[in-house]
Amino acid sequence: MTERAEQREERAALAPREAREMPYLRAIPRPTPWPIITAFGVTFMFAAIVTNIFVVVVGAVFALVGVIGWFREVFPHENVEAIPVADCEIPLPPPEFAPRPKKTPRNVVPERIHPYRSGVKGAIAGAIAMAVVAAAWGVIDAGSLWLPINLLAGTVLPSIGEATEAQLKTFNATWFATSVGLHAFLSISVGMVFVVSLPMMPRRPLLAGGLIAPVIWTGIAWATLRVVNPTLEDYISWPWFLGSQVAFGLACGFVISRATMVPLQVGWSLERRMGVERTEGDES
Amino acid sequence: MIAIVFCIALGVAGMAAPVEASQEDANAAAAAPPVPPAPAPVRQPDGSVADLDAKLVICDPDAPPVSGAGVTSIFEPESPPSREIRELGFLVFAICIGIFVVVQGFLVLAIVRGVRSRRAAGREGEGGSAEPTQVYGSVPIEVAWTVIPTIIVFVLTMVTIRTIRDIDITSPPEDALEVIVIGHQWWWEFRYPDEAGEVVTANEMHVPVGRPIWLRLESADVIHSFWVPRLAGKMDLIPGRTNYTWFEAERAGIYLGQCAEYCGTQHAHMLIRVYADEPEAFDAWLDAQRKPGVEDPTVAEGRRVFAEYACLNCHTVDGTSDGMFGPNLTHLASRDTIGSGFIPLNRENLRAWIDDPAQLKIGCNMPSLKLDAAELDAVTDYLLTLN
Amino acid sequence: MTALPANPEAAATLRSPLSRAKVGMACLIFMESAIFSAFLVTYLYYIGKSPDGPQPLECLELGLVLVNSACLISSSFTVVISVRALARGAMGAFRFWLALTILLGIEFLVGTGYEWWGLIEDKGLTLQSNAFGTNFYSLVGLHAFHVIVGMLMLVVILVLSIFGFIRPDRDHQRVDVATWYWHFVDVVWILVFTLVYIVGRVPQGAPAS
Amino acid sequence: MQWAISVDHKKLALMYIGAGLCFFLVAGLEAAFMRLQLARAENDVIDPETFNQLFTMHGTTMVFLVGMPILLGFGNYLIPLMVGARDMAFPRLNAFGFWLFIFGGLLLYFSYLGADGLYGAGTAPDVGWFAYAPLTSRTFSRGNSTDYWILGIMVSGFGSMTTAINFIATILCMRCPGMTLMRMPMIGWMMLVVAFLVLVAIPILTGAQIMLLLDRTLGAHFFDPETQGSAILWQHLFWFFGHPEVYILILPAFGFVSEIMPTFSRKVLFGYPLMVAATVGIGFISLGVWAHHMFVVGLGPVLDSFFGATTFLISVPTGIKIFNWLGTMWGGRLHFTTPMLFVTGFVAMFVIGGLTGIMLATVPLTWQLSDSYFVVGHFHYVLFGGTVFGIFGAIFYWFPKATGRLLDERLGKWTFWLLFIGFTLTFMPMHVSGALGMPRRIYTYEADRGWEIWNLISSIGVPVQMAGVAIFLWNAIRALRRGPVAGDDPWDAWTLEWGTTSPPPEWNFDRIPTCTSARPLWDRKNPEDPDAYYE
Ligand code: HEA
Ligand code: HEA
Ligand code: HEC
Ligand code: CUA
Ligand SMILES: [Cu+2]
Repeated sequence: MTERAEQREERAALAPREAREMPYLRAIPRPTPWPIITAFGVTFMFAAIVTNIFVVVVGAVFALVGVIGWFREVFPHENVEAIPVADCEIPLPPPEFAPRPKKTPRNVVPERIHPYRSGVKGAIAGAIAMAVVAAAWGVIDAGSLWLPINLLAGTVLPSIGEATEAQLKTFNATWFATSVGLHAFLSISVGMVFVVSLPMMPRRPLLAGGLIAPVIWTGIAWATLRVVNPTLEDYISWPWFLGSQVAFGLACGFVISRATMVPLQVGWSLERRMGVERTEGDES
Repeated sequence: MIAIVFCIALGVAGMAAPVEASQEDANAAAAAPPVPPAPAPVRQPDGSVADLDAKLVICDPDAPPVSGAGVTSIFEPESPPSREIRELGFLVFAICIGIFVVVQGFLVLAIVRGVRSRRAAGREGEGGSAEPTQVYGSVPIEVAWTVIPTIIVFVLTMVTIRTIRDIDITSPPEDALEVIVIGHQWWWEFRYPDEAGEVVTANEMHVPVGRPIWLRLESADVIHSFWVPRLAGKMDLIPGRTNYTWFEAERAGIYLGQCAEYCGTQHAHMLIRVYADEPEAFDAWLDAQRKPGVEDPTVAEGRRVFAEYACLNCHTVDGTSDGMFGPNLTHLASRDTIGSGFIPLNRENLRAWIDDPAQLKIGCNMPSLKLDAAELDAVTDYLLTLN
Repeated sequence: MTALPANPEAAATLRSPLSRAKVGMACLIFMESAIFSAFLVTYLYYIGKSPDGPQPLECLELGLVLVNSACLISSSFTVVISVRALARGAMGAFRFWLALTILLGIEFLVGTGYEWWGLIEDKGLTLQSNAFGTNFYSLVGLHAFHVIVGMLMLVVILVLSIFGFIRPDRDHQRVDVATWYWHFVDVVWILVFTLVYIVGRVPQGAPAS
Repeated sequence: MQWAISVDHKKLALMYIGAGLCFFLVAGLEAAFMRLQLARAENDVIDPETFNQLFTMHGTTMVFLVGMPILLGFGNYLIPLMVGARDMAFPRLNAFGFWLFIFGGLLLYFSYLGADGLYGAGTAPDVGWFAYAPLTSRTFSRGNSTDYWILGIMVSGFGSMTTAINFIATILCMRCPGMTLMRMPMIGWMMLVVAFLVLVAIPILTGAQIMLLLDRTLGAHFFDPETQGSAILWQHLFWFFGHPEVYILILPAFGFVSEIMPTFSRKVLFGYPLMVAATVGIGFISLGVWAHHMFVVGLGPVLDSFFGATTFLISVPTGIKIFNWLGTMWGGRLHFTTPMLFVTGFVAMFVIGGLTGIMLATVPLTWQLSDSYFVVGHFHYVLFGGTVFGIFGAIFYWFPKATGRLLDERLGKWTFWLLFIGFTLTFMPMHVSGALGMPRRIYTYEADRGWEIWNLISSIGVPVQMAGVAIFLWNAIRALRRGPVAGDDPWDAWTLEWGTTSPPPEWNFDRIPTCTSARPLWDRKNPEDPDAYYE
């Protein structure tokens, strides 16, 4: 072992144990030129490709010297300097808190919600109501029960665009399954939206949810249908369409608004909500 | 305020354009037969120089599609793909405007309320250092603004996929005319494969109206992109790979476009001109292109210079050489422009071009061959007979 | 609110149990994997897309490379043994197994060099000959470069330990972390080997077995 | 000299930010020259070669030498302070990374100087910031210009990677007692995800650049179409890097907003856990959308649809952030200081940029709009209206912490409004000219296309922005000399960095703080009603 190394070793032994083991508790790293020298060398080694091969030698020398110097900076002990503050290794204690106040200026919006379960229930009710109206249209006005079902599937299955009218009016298993799946997905999504938004609607949730929303929705559908589902547009009857939307809104809104509202759990951490972690301070 | 700026700027282009276009549609429908054909596809065979000079205009102002501000506007489609894209674009734009209005509306509202509440708190007194009510969050609200965007995204995705499948077809439509487009730094080569002899031309593509055009896109060097906004969306031309796209010009006229993928120095001057001709005019043009060039004895000197100065190494006239590096010049004089669509073809310009192309198109791949004045005149005269 | 203990010893226990060095090395390895994946994906992309020039099936033979691979992979075990020895404080065993690891690494490099020499001289496969050559030399070369780097680390450790700078109690964690890199180099080799010598050599049209 | 050998994260950070701002001026000037040329149709102030170099250098500089370093610089400054550490996990590596960035940037700009005499160095790169093959091959790009692009970016890329490693190690290992991950300031999460993205994305770019370098110097055939090589492979590799890269450029700015907005609304950040989830979600989704930059290469309907869908999907987590910020402002008491102005502007402008992004993700629409000025408009809205506004907000917010002096508010507001107006003037019309068919990267354009007016407006915006930037520089210099003393906590904020002196001592905290909630200083200031009870 060289003499210098030994000296270093001794110096390090004098340093407090925590300073060595915990990063920067009592000390911080000392400034050092080696990183910049290494970086310079590395860059020059690359620059050789665009300038002159000689440059690579210069770069390599710098890089090597830099790396060695750097290594000696951290081995066997980090080269640190002490922090000139008494007690610097003792963490600041946390403040003394007053007992938990009963009433605080903290708020939860909205304070109470409909349980999500009721959204699903409402969605099912709405979905049925809507299906009934649509089926009625199919049978009464359009001449086939299958037509509305197949047309709905056309939203996701472009192949339906090429189907003949006769095909559209007969049963097709794939189309049926698609249609039902789509209907369920959309209904439940909308049901969830209802659940979370009904309490926020100022007055008469049923009016807003059951009538106004479907009208807006129908308007959007009317505007977009040409692109979303051209087949449907060819066949659609707008009064019936509106009717089915309103049926959905009313049924869904009715079911949801009848459910008793539950208070909301706030301020839970994500882990806590998922039941993974208990952080301190979560006694509540 | 932001909303206003946004709406005005895009609205000007977005909303004004379709109105204009539909009016044009109506006009065109009413006056169907007399639609002025694009610059005459069949040139006078005698093709005297002075005659040509007078006749060549860079773009006929009366030709309907080239009108006013919309010559390359995506809002004035004249072909099924671009029309469908415009429809889709309006839908998406409308959705975005809707979201925009809602978000900015809430932002403005929050600002107004927030500033007011601060003022009120300030007025009420120094006594309470109280901060406003601290709200950590709200599960239902957060669920709402996760679910609603998801539904919007679902709709957007469906619409998009549907339109993709409509436009991005993988085999040529029935009765399509196939044209091979080859991108070069910085000009276009168009080939019309045909049993009666392949027709090769450059920079100015002629197509018949009302028939789907199936484009086979290739590149001779780097990546280019074929974009004529009023006819179809762009599609890249990639070396070592073949791409396809299609359009169908609905009305006669000139459609402008240009290379849309950065391809080097003169990317900016790689313009495309598509001439949509009535079918008869198109056939006539094709016939004329198929004919061998005229052998005019009066310009024999020019032809000699042309051969001597190795122009033939890069250009071919009537298959006299296999110079493929530059545009095929067999029917050069039947074009309206040189240098890929941005220099009107006339005697003066052509002479200047041959003298030193870089003067007109910096960095272009044709060298100046340092011809003297007499040779220049001779070659120019010769080239102008090639129609 | 549970009050935090005010003495530093306890505060230290509140800190994350993760060690800087380990996290840093894990990140480095993660990053290197990303570089490798660029080359691996490119290799995969070009399999069978290089019709001209020497072909993988006619150039690459398994014999030598299997020996090389065996050496490299067993070196992962020897290095583990050596680190265990260090932890026990058995410096002699530590040095022996470390030296053995380095020798195995050298064998791998020499073997690769020999293989390359054969490829260049006999098969005429170079970086420039075709896309296969380009990919082969780049990927295997990139890996060889990493072997060299990893080996330099091990050599430095060996030299330091011969001069007595390595202390079991103080340094065995550090040495351990350094050997992670060596394991990484090994694992990458398994991927490279599979891709180049197995998947890449499947004749065109035949299903990958 | 002191600065050159420093390993102090704060000094390095300030150097990062300072160097980034210098590069910003350079790249901004390059943009100004471009706008000068494009102000009129058929202008010839600048010849095509120079123009091509200008936009290449502008884009490259702005992305790699302005955006990245400034944001990483802020990360460097803030992470240890905010998590209550004395320094980064690897302080020397930190210095190394910084100097690699500097030398890489200098190498890139050396290409301007290295004229033919200097070993054929030639001129600046002119292949565009994404350097598509095969334009970068020896055949089409002679001389060394493209090699400069490769090497400059590669070297500074190494720097970014080391910095990312440092971020991750610091965040995971160096948090002060009590600071769980879910109590970390939002910016910490953003930086963590950014560091992760850097470690995934930049190596891919480096790998691709190594391949390109092999092609160019040793005659390899990675991107050579002549030998069945693929020009598209480069695009895949580049954009696999490139798209995460744009999120690397925006997430830290999201972090700034998430710190500044609560302070000046006097409210806690709305929906912290969802915000974290959204950040992580963005990180992951952004790895799967890269081919939306390649909708016009003919990938086919299936891939186009897939990448269109994933791209749309990313608007959900991004939207969550926007809405959560609105939720933070809602019901707050808003103090419109300059930083608050900038972050509010950020939200407004970023939404526009995001929505134009949605239009671009609509694949067929992109067939029209890709590579047009509409795209240029889109990404300047997110990059300038997003990243740069965020950066300015952050500078105004943390300047007092770093220097101990306050910037002048009145000048600050001038800066904001000039930048805002100039920015809108410059970039809003680009959407129109793009929709009217103007491709990007053209050094001149024909007069008959109806593009002139929009380009003219764009160009007029530039001097306005310049004025804004100049006022800012003046403001900063003046404040450094004789700005009012800031005090430790001028904004009455809640994160740990405000709990130490301004500027902080080299060791950051005299005593390591302890953390009792996501707003440790709130708890100290309001022990009668601490956050700790509600988390
Ligand atoms: C900071 C950088 C940044 C950011 C954050 C983004 C964000 C997005 N970008 Fe952008 N982009 C760039 C920088 C950025 N981009 C750059 C530099 C280029 C060009 C590169 C080049 O070619 O040179 C580019 C190019 C680019 C293209 C390719 C265009 C082309 O060349 O053909 C596309 C296409 O899909 C795209 C899409 C998007 C999308 C969908 C987002 C989304 O992340 C946006 C999400 C945000 C919102 C949508 C707004 C807020 C959300 C709501 C209010 C919720 C409700 C909204 C909905 C339900 C829709 N971008
Ligand atoms: C963070 C990213 C960023 C930022 C901030 C900017 C800022 C600007 N950009 Fe940038 N831009 C890009 C990233 C960015 N850009 C990218 C990635 C590309 C693609 C490149 C490519 O195609 O390859 C691009 C391309 C691009 C183009 C398209 C070029 C083309 O396709 O042909 C244009 C054109 O106008 C442009 C303009 C501008 C302008 C006017 C600004 C302005 O906002 C700049 C304003 C700033 C200044 C003007 C600073 C100068 C101020 C002064 C000098 C004050 C003077 C005082 C003193 C010196 C004391 N940019
Ligand atoms: C090194 C190859 C080369 C040689 C030799 C050459 N050209 Fe060209 N020429 C080109 C290229 C390439 C172009 C396309 C330039 C562009 O538009 O960017 C071109 C374009 C032209 C055009 C315009 C064609 C059009 O439709 O736009 C004319 C006319 C022309 N050359 C004439 C000549 C004549 C006459 C000579 C001989 C004196 C000649 N060229 C020699 C390569 C060459
Ligand atoms: Cu060809 Cu751009
Ligand atoms: Cu992207």
